[in-house]
This record gives sequence, C-alpha cells and structure tokens, in this order.
Amino acid sequence: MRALINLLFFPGGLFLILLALAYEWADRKLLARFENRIGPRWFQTVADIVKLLVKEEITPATSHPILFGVLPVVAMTGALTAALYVPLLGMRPALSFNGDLIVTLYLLSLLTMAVGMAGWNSTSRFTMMGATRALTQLFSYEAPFMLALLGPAVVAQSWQINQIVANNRGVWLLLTQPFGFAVALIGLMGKLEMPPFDAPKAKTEIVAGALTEYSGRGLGLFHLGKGIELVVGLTLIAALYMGGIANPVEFFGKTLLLLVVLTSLHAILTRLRIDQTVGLWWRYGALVVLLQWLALIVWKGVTA
Amino acid sequence: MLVDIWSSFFKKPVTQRYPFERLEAPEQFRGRLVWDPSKCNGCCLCIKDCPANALELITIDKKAKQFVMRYHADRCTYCSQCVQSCRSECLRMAHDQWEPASLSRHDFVVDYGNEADIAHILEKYGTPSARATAAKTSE
Amino acid sequence: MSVQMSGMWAEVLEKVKTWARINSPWILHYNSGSCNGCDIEIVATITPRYDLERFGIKLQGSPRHADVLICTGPVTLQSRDRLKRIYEQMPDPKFVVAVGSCATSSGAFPGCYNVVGHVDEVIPVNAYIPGCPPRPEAIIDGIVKLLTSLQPPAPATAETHDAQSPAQAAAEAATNEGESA
Amino acid sequence: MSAEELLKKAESLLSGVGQGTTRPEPNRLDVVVPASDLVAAATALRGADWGYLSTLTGVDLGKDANEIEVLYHVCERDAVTTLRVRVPRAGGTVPSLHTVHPNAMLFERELIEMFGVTVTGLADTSHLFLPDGWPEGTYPLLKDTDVRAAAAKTTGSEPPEMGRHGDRFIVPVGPQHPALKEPGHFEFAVDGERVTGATVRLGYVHRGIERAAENQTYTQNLYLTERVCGICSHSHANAYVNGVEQLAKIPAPPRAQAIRQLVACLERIHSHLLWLGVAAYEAGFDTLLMYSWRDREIVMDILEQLTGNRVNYSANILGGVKYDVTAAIAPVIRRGLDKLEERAKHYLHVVTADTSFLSRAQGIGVTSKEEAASLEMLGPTLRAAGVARDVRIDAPYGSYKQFPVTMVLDSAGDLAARFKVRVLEMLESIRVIRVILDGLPEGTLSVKFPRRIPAGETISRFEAPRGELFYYLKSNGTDKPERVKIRTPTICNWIYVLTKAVGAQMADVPPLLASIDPCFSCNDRMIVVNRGGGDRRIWTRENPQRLAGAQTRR
Repeated sequence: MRALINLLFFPGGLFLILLALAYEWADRKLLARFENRIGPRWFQTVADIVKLLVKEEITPATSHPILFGVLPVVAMTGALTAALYVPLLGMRPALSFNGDLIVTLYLLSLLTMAVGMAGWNSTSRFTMMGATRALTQLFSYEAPFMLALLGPAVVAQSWQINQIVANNRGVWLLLTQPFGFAVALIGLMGKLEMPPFDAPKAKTEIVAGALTEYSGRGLGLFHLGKGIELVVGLTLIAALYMGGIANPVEFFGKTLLLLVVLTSLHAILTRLRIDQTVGLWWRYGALVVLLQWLALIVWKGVTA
Repeated sequence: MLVDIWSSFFKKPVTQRYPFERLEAPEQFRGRLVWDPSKCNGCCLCIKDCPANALELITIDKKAKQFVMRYHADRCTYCSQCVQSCRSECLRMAHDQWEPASLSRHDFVVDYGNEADIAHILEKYGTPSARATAAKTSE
Repeated sequence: MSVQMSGMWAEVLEKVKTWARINSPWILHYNSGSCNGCDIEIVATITPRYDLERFGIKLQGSPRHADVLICTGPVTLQSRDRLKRIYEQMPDPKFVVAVGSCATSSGAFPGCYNVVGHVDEVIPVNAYIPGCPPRPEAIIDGIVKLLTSLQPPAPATAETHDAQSPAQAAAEAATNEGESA
Repeated sequence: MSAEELLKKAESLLSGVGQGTTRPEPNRLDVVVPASDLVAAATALRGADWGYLSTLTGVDLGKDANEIEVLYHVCERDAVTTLRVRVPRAGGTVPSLHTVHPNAMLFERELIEMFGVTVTGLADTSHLFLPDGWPEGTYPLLKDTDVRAAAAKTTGSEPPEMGRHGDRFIVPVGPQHPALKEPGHFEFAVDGERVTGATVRLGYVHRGIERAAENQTYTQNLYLTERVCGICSHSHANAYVNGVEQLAKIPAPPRAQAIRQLVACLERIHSHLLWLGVAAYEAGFDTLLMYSWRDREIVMDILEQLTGNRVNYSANILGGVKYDVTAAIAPVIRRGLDKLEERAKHYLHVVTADTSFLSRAQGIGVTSKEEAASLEMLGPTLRAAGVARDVRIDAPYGSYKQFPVTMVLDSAGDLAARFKVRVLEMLESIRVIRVILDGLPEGTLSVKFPRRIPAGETISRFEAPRGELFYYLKSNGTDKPERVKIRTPTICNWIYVLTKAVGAQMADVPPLLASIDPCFSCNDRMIVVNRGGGDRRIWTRENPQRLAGAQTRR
C-alpha cells in the first residue's frame, strides 16, 4: 500500500506533475524577467494544463485515430517511469537496480520518439517537417549526451544511480570533468528542444512542429511530458555532476541553479538551423566528450 | 547580450499593469468625439469631410438651430478632420475616453443633443439606421 | 467522460473549467486585410511594456492551439474564405475579438469594392474594439471585458458570489496577478 | 549631373523614337511614343544606364476620347522621363517590357486586370490583386465599370491544393502564419530542408483604394491614402499631400514642411525598430524582439504626445500641418532621443558582434551590387548592397534641402548588412531630428487651401522606410481627383526574395522574407510563379532577364 502511495502521490505521479508545472512556471517567469516584463502568475501553468485537458479534442481525418490518441499517453508514461529511478527530493529513488542509468536515458528519449511518431502520423506538412527535424536532432545529441552522463559512472565504477551518487558523495565532478558537464547540460537543452535547439518546433517556420495538429488532451499530455522531462533531466545532472543530492533543500538549490543557467542560455542565443545543430553536435559535442573520456581512462590507468 | 539580460533581471519590469494602474492619455490624444450643440449652426461641413461616414446630423428645427448629432463610434477613424473643418469649434476629441470596447455592436451609436430631442428621434427612427450613402452598404 | 455527476460535483467541475478558460486564453491573430496598424498594436501588447502574459495570454501559431481569434481588417474578398476556414478549425470553446474600426464596421474603407465590410458578416464576433488603431490598453480592456463576460452569471442564489460590476470583476479575474507580481 | 542635363541626355537618347516631347515640370520630360517602338525607347534608355522603371500607370481617358493612356515612368535621381502610349479603350495592345526591366512584369499584370489592356509577350497574365473568383472581363479602374455588382458576384477563392505536387513536397506558408504579420500565401517546394521552388500569392490585403480615391474629395483621400499601410502611414500621407500641393501650386509654409520631415524621421525610427524586432523574431531571437519593442515605446510616446495617435498620426492637412512642435514637447523629444541613441548604439553592437545572431544572418541571401541594380530593388535592401539610391538625397522635396540627410551604404549585401544599414539609418534620423528641432523655422502652420484643384497631373516621390514611394495624381478641376496611382516600395523587392529563396534552407526563408521588410498591405499585389524546376539554379548576371521570360504558370 505504501508503495502505491509512493507511486501515485508523493514522489511519483501527482507531486511530480505539480513539480514539473512549478519548474515550467519558474522557467517562463525567469525568461520574462530577463525580458524586463512581469511574466505569468504563479498558477498559470496549472491553468494552462487544466484548460487544455477540458478543451475539445479534434482528430485530423488523415491520421490514424488510435495512434493519434495513444501517442501522448506513451510520451507521458515514458517521462513518468524515468522519474522512478532518479533521486527526487534527495530521497532514495523508488526503484533501483544495476544499470538503471541506461534505462532512464532510454526512457527519456522515448518521449522524443513519441513526438516524432505523432508528427509523422498527422500528415500535415508542418508536422511532417517537425517530425523529421525532431528525429534528426535526437540522433545528433543522443550519443554525446549519453557519453557525458556515463563519465561519472566510470569514476564510481557502477551503473546504478544511487550507487554512483553514494560513491561520488561530496566530490563535485563538475570541477574534475568540466567538459562532460557542459556537454550534458547542452544535451539536456537539445532533448527539451529549448532554444537554440528548438528547430523541431520553430514557431515562425513550421508553426508548432510535430504538435501542430494536436489540441486539448493530447497537447496537454505532451506539454506535461516535456515538463516532467525537464525535472528528471535536471535532477539527473545535479545528482551525477554536483556531488549528489542528500536533502530536499540541496535538491531545490542545485536544480534551480541549473535551471537559471539553462534559461539564461535560452535568452541570449538565436535558434540554430537544423543542419547547424547537427554540425555543432557531431563536430564539437562528440569530440569534446571523447577527449573527456580519454582523460578519464588515462587518469584511471594512472591511479589503478 | 548576457549583461543585458542580467541587468534587466535585477531592474524593475517596465510593464504597466493596465487594468489596475490607468495612466492618462496625453493632452493631444484623439479619443471619442464630443459635440457641443449650442454652437452648431448646421453647416454639415464636418459630415462632408468625414472619410468614414461616421457623423449624421438630424435636424429637428432649422431656425432654432435644434439638431441631434448621431455619431457612429465604430465607423470613426479618429482622424479629427471634422474638428479641423468645423468653423464654429463645436467639435472636440476627448483625450480621456479611449476605452470603447464592448460586447455588442449597438453600444457604438451615440446621439448627442438634449434629451427631449434624442427621445423624439429614437421613437421616430427606432434602432439606429445608417445613412444610405451610395458607397456604403446599409447596416 | 460524459458520466452524469451529482449536482455539487458537476458545479465544482464547471467552476474549475471556467476558471481555467478565463485564466489561460491562448490567442491566434489573423489579419484579414488590415493596414497593419492594429496588428502592430496587438503585437505591442505582448512586448514588455504591456505584457499580456501576466493574464496568461500566449500568441499561438496554429488554430488548433488557440481559444481566442483576434481578427483585424475589413475582410477583403480574397481572405473571406480563409477567415471562415480558420474559425472552423479552432476547437470549442472559441471566441472572436474584432480589433479596429475596420473589423468593427469597415472603418476608413467604406468606398472600397474589394471589401466585405465588417468581420461579423463572416464569423460570429464576441467583442468589438473600435479605434484606428485602438491603443494597446484599449485592446487589453477589450480582452478583459470578454474574459469577465465568460464569468458564470451570478446564479439566482446570491450566496455564491454577488453580482459584480465589470470593473470589480476585472480586478477579481486577475486578482492573483496583484500579489504574485 | 543636374536634372536639366539628365533630361537633355534623355531627350537626345529618345530623339529617334519619340513623336513629341514636352516639359510639364522642371524635373519631368514627357515623350509621346507609339506602341510599336516602345521597346526600342525603353532599351535606348536602359542601354545608356539612364534610370530605372519606377512604375507604369494606366489612365482611362473616358468614354468620349475612347482611349487609355499608359505612362511608363523612368526615374534617374531627380529627373523623371515618362513614355506616354495611347491605346484604344477596347482591345488595346502594348508590348511587354519585362525583358528590359524585370519589375515591368508585375506592373503590366496590374494594367491587364485593371484596364483590360492586353500585353503581348508576357508569359503569365493571371490576376495580380483581384480575388480568385473575380468575374472575368470586368476591369475595376475603368470609369464605367460597376464595381459593387462585380464584387457581389465574386465567388470564393479556392483553397491551396494540399496534396503533393508529383514528386515535390509543397510547404504552404498560408495567409495565417506566425511568421507573417500580414496575410500572404507562399508555397515552397521542398526536398528535405532545401527549397527548390517558390510561389507567392498576395492580394489578400487588396481593398481597392485607387478606385475609392476617385469618388472621394481631396480631404477625405488624405486619410484614405494614410491607411494604405499602418507602419508607413505618414509617408503615404506626405507623398499624397506633396502631390496635391504641386497640383494646386500652393506650397505648405516652411514650418509645416519642417514638422512633416520631423514626423517622417520619427516614423522611420519606429518602423526600423519594429522591423529589427520582427526580423530577429523570425530568426528565433525573441529577446531582441522584446528589447527593441520596449525601446520603441519611447518613440511611440513621443508620437502620441506630438500628434495624438501612436500609429496613424494624421498630422497633415492640405496646405500645412495640424499640430505644432510647442516649447513644451521639444524637450520631451530630446530626452527620448538621447535614450534612443544610446539603445540604437547598443543594437548596432549586437547586430554586428553577437556571434549566435551572426550565424543566422551572415551570408544569407547575398546580393551583389550589379544584381541589385539589375533587379531594380529599392530602399535599405538596395543600399545594403551598395547602390546609392535614396529619394531624400537624389530628389530632395519639402524641407529636405534645408535639413539634408546623409545616405547610409554598405557593400556586403547580406542579411547582416541590412540589419546594420537600418540601425545606422535610425541613428541618422536621430541626428536629423535634433538639427530640425534646433532650426525649426517660425511662421504659420497652414495656409488656406481651395476645395477645387485646377486640372493637371503630377508625380510625387517620397522615401518611405522601405524604399521609394511613387504617387501619380491627375486632377480634373473638380474637388475629386481623376486618378490616384500608388506604387509602394515592397513590390519591387519581391522578385529578389523569390529567386533567393530557391536553393536556400527552409529555416532561412522567413528571415529572408523579413529582410526586405515586406509590407503586404503596402503592395497588396503580386503573384509570381517560379517553379525553379528540379535543378538547383546558379544565380548569374543575365538570370533576371531569362528568369522573367521563363515565368510560366502550369
């Protein structure tokens, strides 16, 4: 019974959704304050989601109806299950087994796959282009992002998240592996399609990318999935690179610090074209992370 | 750009909280038209020069210079040419009335003149009717 | 989800629905032949000085995501069908705001042949904002009036909440904005 | 070379072809040319690099004369040569000039659908302004056409074909699109991310202003022409008022001229700041939109305090100005300008040094100097490519002689250069406003202006923020004009955008569209079909001619 409560209410579903909405509100409010304007009210993101859920849902005729309805749910569940393995609020993750870091990364990119499928499924021009851009971007940042997150795992000699956190207690890997941290952070921006990597949902080119045809419930679920992915990504990077998370105060402090860094990058950079993002990732991202690994292996060899 | 965003982060937002703080429009602002029946001699120069057929003069008694001016606030383009053309200065644009929004079309027809004339006009003409000018399709 | 709930639950749900719709109206802007004076004033309401995001208003690109269609211009013959088509693509509940004297009643173009006249000959309009162009504050005033009109009319039993004058309702509709800013 | 020498040179060039030359005004030359050797005349002028075809005006001479007069206006700095061709009202034919001037193709289309004149040698003769369902055979600008009945008979416009075009994938950027503040329908044939073909269909903002202007009085037309375009409203009103004052030969008093130039410069600042924000927003840099529009509010407040409205200032009346620059408002303007100058310098730094911004602006849509000149483009887009052409300096009107403006030029010709030119023009406008405020001449604000204007015709050119604005006015002695022809600057830049769009990345097309600062409501016209075939077209010098000829609407 306690596990059920854990799963549905406290660190699991409802609380996580509210946390995701709070983080999204913090992001929008911060961006607004960067642009010298007031920004949304505290309950704004809750109102947005509730409005979307009660809105009429239109299924385009040319798309496969069942797939159209299921994909948002798949995206949402992908993000929610990824949250089970991550030390939210500094507490022990709900589930933990050897190798759960890889599973979390896979579940996080499940959402982008669902967005790509949704774009391909509703055959309007904008969604088709949005889907191709989302998937190209996925394949470009996925490898360097994964390598960057596996750096701390090598140092801690294990693939289990709370094991890594335990071994690296107090060691801020941010300092020892700075390149890995930078690539991980920018990879998270690519995953969340935050500008400068928001070509897949570029408002002025392809309206709303893969989600153009979605309205009401489907759009709400995709929106929530993105918010939860933001929280999970931030906790993951904070746990691995910033010396682990012991208590809620540390959790909020570190993740909000990362959020401020993300939002300020979002405010000052122009959106990159899709070929520029792929070029940036494969030419610089991969190279930097491999150099980081080389240094790691040499250092492991010396100390072993 | 980084210095820009952080300096504006610590500055107070420039947003003007409109419905709660209402700043006055400048003195020169061209808001809703106001007609002063006492000075009007019925020359209709303002109606001739209006580019949007927004003014109609209904004469009740020519000699006693008793008129009712029907002003269509929704057609008016707030260009103040009528104020410029009027030789007896009985038209002016109120600089403090600039919130004409409404949920129905019928709030926009304003009848100026003394109450007796307006009541007389309303029951005679009923709902506001557009002057059937050649160029304009009637309402 | 059309299960019939008992009276009290249904009312609470209805109240939450209206609350959400009032506090997060996403707008879609369409210029059906305007001289773009009103359009730059609409975009000006989103920039820092007037900042509509404090009411929860976001400019959306696709009709699917929008609740309120802000239409400017005297609907030229060429854009008449596109306006109808966009209106039909928007999911319910949807509202239309006609901004500018041209959208309200063909403003400065009565003599032009290629013009239908005013927007409500093509699609039903909920709020009119005359002006050439209306100031950004006047546009905000129009939108606030539209939002407060969505407030459920004070039911017969006065104990839920008393009949509010529009100005007071406008303050209450965005009242949280005061403390949180 | 002064106007006199230019006109003499033109006269000698056209001596063989013209049937009679007259000099109606000191800077204008009229040459009557038979339709048969019109192309020879145009080639003679163009061969000697004498000016560019500014526009082509059709005038219906009425039922009794039973003729239509077609005027080809070729402008070179402050001299204007007009080739006058008379054709019968029914079934008149005129040879096409698009092989000599690429833009002629668009003007001729307007002639075809507005007057019913047939143009030989033009490939694409489909509708330019009129809606798709407009009844065939009715020509709105002929005096006896019942336009109201024709408008009632107009059927709906058919939606774009949503299917695929054979092998190509069509991306419609429809009349409603976040990138477009105004309606226009673009269709880009795309394979992968690369654009292989581009078509544009505007006309969504065509309201029929030229016909409406013919049955309204001169005073009413003042406000009709001002609402052709909201952002450059003062430019339209000024061009119209200068024209009417030239017709009536009653110049406005010097103080009114100076105030008109002051408001024109303020409008240029507000229009360029607006464009800076929108163009950055198209490239995905929202923060610059927010900052530039926040600073734009300063100039909007000044305009509101000076003239009473933020956008349609209606500052002009025939023969003068409505509002005075009082001692109270002058310091307000100066304080606002100091803040604007400091912000403009900051934007100049951002536009030339911000690496992430330059990655989306440098090297996009590059235009060489000859290419821009051969395409006869206008405005800051042309000056960014290095061609020195600005009506305020070439043909100064009103008080521009007294308060001269220096021209801003750049040579790179790409998107970043256009940003730079427009920000520098803002700084230049701030400097000129300060000079005007210091030297504001004393005197009355307006003079008495008759209601009836004596018969005559005139040309009034004005430098709007987007380029040269061309007004042709003809009066017939009554209080209503006989003909008002408006040619707005954006129409001349469209061919450039479409040819540059072919081969560009899809993500670069919105910034490219925004780079010419298009004002659809200004030109509410244009359909150009540029299928571009499958191959990626390499842009060369003679492409404008070959391209113009190859326009076929399949």
